[in-house]
Amino acid sequence: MTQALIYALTGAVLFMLGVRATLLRETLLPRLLALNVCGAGVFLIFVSLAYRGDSLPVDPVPHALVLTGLVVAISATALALALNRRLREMADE
Amino acid sequence: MMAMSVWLPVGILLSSLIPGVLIFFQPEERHRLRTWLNLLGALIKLLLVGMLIWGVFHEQVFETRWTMAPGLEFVLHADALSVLFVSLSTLLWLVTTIYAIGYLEQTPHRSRFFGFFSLCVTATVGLALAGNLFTFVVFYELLTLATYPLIAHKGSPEALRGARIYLRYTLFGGLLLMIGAVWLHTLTGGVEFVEGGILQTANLDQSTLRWIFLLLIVGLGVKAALVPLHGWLPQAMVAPAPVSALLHAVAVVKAGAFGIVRVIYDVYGVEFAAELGVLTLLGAVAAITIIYGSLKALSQDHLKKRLAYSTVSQVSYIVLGTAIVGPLATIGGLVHLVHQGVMKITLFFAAGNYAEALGIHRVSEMDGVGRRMPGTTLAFTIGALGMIGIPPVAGFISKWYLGLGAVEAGAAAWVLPVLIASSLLNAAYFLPILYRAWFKSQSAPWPADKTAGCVRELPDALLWPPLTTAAMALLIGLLAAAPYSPLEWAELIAGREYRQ
Amino acid sequence: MNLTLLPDLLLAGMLIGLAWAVLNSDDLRRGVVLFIAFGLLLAIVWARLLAPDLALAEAAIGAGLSGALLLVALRDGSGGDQRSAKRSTLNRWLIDLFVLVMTCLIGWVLWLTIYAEPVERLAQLANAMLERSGVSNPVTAVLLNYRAYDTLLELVVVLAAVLGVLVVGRERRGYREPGPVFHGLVHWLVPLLIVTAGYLLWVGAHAPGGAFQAGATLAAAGIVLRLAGYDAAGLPDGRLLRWLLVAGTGVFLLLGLGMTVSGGGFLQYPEAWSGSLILVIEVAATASIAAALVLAYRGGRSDGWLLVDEKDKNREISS
Amino acid sequence: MLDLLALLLIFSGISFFFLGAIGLLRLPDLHARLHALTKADNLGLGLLIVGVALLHGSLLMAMKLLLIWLLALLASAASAHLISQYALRRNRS
Amino acid sequence: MNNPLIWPVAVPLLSALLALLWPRRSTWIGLLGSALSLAAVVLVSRQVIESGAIELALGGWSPGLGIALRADGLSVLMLLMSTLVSMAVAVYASVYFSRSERRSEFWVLWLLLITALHALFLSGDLFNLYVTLELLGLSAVVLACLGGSRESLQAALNYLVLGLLASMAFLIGVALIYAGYGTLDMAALAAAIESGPTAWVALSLMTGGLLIKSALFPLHFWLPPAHSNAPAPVSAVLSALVVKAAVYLILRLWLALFDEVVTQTAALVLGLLGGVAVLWGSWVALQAERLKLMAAYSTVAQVGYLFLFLPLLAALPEGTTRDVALGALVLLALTHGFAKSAFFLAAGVIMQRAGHDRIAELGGTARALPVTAFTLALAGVALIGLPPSGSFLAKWQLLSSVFITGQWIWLPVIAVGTLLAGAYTFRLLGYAFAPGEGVGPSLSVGREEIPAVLLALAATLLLGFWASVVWELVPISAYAGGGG
Repeated sequence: MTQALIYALTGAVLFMLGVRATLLRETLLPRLLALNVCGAGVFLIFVSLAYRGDSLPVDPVPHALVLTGLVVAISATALALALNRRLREMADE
Repeated sequence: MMAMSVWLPVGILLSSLIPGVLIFFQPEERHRLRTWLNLLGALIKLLLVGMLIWGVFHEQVFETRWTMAPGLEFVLHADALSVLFVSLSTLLWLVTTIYAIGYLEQTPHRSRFFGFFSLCVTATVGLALAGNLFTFVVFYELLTLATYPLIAHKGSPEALRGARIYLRYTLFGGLLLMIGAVWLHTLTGGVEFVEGGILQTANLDQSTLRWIFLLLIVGLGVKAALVPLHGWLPQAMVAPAPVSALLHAVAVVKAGAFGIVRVIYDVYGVEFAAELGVLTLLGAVAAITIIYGSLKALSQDHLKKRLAYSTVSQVSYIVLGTAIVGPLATIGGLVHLVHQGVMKITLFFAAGNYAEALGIHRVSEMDGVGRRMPGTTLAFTIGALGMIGIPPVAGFISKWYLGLGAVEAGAAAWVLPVLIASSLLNAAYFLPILYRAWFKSQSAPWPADKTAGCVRELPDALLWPPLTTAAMALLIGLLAAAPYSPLEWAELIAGREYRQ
Repeated sequence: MNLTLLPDLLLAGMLIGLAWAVLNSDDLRRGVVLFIAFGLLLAIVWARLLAPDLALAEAAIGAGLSGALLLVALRDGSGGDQRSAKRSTLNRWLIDLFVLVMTCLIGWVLWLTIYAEPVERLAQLANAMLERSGVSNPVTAVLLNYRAYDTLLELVVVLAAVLGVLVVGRERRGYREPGPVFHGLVHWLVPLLIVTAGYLLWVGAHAPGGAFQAGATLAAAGIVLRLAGYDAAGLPDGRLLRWLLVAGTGVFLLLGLGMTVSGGGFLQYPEAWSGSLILVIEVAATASIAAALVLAYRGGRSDGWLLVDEKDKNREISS
Repeated sequence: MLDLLALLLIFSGISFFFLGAIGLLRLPDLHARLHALTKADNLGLGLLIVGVALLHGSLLMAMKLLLIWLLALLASAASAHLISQYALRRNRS
Repeated sequence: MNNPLIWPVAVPLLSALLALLWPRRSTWIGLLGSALSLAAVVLVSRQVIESGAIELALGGWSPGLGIALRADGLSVLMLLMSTLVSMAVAVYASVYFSRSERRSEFWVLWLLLITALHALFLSGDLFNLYVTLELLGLSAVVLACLGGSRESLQAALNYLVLGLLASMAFLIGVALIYAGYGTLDMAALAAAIESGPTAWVALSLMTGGLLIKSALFPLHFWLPPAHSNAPAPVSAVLSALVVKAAVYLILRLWLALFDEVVTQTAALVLGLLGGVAVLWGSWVALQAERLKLMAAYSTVAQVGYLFLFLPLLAALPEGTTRDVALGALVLLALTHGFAKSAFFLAAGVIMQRAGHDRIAELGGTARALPVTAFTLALAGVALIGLPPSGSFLAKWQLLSSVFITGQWIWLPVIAVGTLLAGAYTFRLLGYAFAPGEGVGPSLSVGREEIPAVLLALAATLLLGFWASVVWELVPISAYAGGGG
């Protein structure tokens, strides 16, 4: 169980680090990185909850949720990058 | 006849609402259709109100209920008091519509004007028929909404400014009324209008009830133009003459006064209100308003402004009558609701005619106008004499009953001086006008003479409405004792109120 | 100190350190590269926590494709809007305080729940129902059977995002012809990636893998192609592209509705068929995900995107 | 005995990685760094993989691991080439 | 076939896919899809009215392992609002976007947005809610930047980033809930959740995220630029529906799932923020120089009103009085939905005719566009809360709850907020009805003017006179935990 706790706490720290950077940073790319770190933190919490020691079978539900979350995260990242790129083009014009 | 008793109040509302909505969608140039819609609506309403009067006199119940929210019912209910107000507004609406058709000929935005005009009457009639406080608040706010565009109608900066001031006052008043109404509603679980009131037996905290009374009266007092809440009324006279006429005689000012009557008689109950001690304060405010309005009117040179301050003063007679406990004062106050309406509308029609025909806006420009416009000036004279309280015009009846009521209630010591002072002041600001009009000769050219070269002083649609209402003012004064006269009706109401 | 915890502590510490480095590097390029490293490290953590499906997905999507997207975004950005309107010191303090408090709170709750009476979560139920789900990989069972509706909506999310990319941007400039070495690599790599994608897709039913991992791998093939100068990156144009994007959601939805119409509930597969139905859905989903990711990499619509309309217009004129 | 050999291989693999990393940090110019990195990593990975295969002891797994090594070789060769080419071009211009 | 719950989600989704495949017919597909979604929602509503809350276990798995869709009174009301508003806006958009080259993308995303809204209102699973939130957020962002201007893109980007942060906060709350209670099914959670650190922290994280999305002061700053720079039909749904979705979720969480966890203090804090939002939003709306900006700030204020209900709801005992207050809250949300969408559509008509939306230069609008000016007036009536609009009834009940609970502090907030709303509405009407040449003359009533006026009429008349339906529906709950 201690392993699970270690990773869950790490997840919490990652999440809040991400939140902090999202709030502090001003430009898009760092904020996007921060949000992705944030997401990683949440995912880590989910997965550490699914882990119940090396001998027991893991809980597959959080794994599936995280997989869904990963795909959602990259979709959002792609969209944000596209918006940012268009904005820069407009600034150059 | 069951269905009849449910549908008649709704029908009375719809008879002006439907034409109003239809008129909105008429193109500007369809003058004839619009006129027909207006007159048809007014006549149907008159017919329906006739049926209502007959029914209520024979103690039939007319009631419509519609649940809008849990505990909130939309109730239209016809009792004697509502009939009094409904008939006044219906009759005067008809006359004013005819006048307005003549007055606004060839001006822009007439569809909009008559649309809102009809809505305004709908709201007034709704106020009259409201069977509980909730419904009353609904129509009270609707009235604000329907009159705002009428005041702003000309679109000039002064008109917009006047409308804005009007709105500030009335939205504020409506809000206070609503807060008071909700509060009372929460305490009692529903405030139906019942003759004799509902609060006496409700066993509620008296100081709370006093606070609520204050909220309600301040909310209503804004429209009734009680001092110091009267500031909007002189500003609102920038509206076209028919609007001013309706505003001062029936719609807005009367709605406030009517509301005060309702609250005291049918919510608190006049005796319970007196027990709470709130009526003394109200009476004092009314007295102050009466004197203050008259004093201000004295110093106005602008004719419509003088009339406006006169309204401030006169409407408070109604409040005064309500604030004095006793059937005679009640009768005086209630009958003045009608009398003041008929007389004041005559005066505003006449003022509109002076402005329309000769461009006269100021008292100082009126020298010799009686010879040029004898019909209009005759009507004006009757109205003015009635306001002063000279028999046999209707105004005398009101003041007489108020005086009697004061004596009956033992309040003669302060009411009679107020009545006398105000009558003297009335005379002081009306008689000079009459003198100028009839006995002085024209001293300067008319500011804008549009009727030069015409045989008649004005078109029929402008001349006959003031003459009609002036005749009415005379008749209801002369025939005050006849059945179905306003006085009889007021006695009926007072009888029912003090039956308990 | 229990020595067996050392590797875990080490991994966790490295994760936090890397995250800190990513978030606090002033050089964007450096941040992005570190982020990719962070993703790879995370994949190791997933493997450590017995989540191989996630390890695959993280490596392919989290580190690989996100990295590719971020890097290519660096390429077209001049970094023009580096406004550095710094927050006031008080604000920074408040934010730090808030972060600290929230971290402690979340950590406290996690501590409590992990050491509390073990809650019976869904693990047992999910594994017990595995026989009826038509697949033997529990994660796939959750994704495409128990919680298939989530996955359907997630495909819609992908669709919405890629439409956004298409609406907002135009395709980036292509790359020039690569040198011989890279060319050779591409010839090897692309077929290999495609085969791997197919394998991942197939194997997903009973072992780690599945539509997302396969889709990401396939997308990687597309990206490699584009880097090698094939600007279309293996994607068709016009109407076919639209069909490709719609395929995943469409097949999923229609099959689900088919179940409803034929008497079952929405997405309630007949038990005997569920294995094959899941595979069909996964194939379609793989295609759509791959297409969407490649389009995101290409950066927007090409001239061919609106071609469908043009053709229709021409037809209208000629008729 | 086999285990010991495997461990030895793994350790030497790791030390190659270590050396590569030191080279990356300490060497003066890009080409030299690349050289150190690719050489050390390829060799390190190879040793590591042989070690792991020995530990695991199954032929199928060994084949898979071999495949991974080959791919890594290919990738590192190509990427090292691309990087140095880019650097050359930039130096020239 | 006899459980219709999937159709409100499936119909718009299917239409979206078709619109993507046949871009040239997208307008028709979009209109038809909106209409069929309306039909699907009506089907669901009828069943809920007749037989109470319904549940659909997707895939045939028991809720918990699988995902359940649930419809009860609250969700049906929200569904009806969103589908009616979106139908009307769709008709408007068919004119607005008729010449745009992004027409087909608009319709696809539009239908996806409806899908997301419907899915959100029907979802009975916490993680599924996260997915629907993301879908809603992404499609809303893309729609918001269809205008293509720099401001709209910048606003959309900020909206996206904040939305992502908000979703992350929501998601970590979901993770903690799963950790503590081992299920994601909301009905099971409604029964299981009890006061404790897990519930506390999870609730505050999820609420925090949703507060960003619902733009409660002081987290409102993203809303005005995003809503005022989007194309008119998009602004309409953003303000009317998308913000409401977050408020709906807060209600669900607070009243059904966490009803035992919520304390009076927490509710009071949100109520206070709501109060500040009412005053601040109205005040800024009064200063606004642009019509759409004014409307956006008015949304900030109106959202504040919704939060005023929370401390009252927390103080009222469960039962009829609380249901009455809850019904009033929902009614206020619905009225605002209809009125604000009407307002934005009218603003769009004016913008297209006049080429600008500067309030001070709107003279002549009433003459050139009488129907649109009328729409603005009606919508304004509903925003102030004057009769006969639904918001009048709602405010009446709000005041009533204030008196019942004795929380006098809200009385001045409501009063001043109402007066300020009156001030900004009539300021606008004053300009619009003044003579002037700001807006070019129109030849006839345009097709695009009609949906707006219908929406405004719905807000003022329909929701005024038939509001009792709301109070009949609200007590029908799919969640055992509470009256919502």
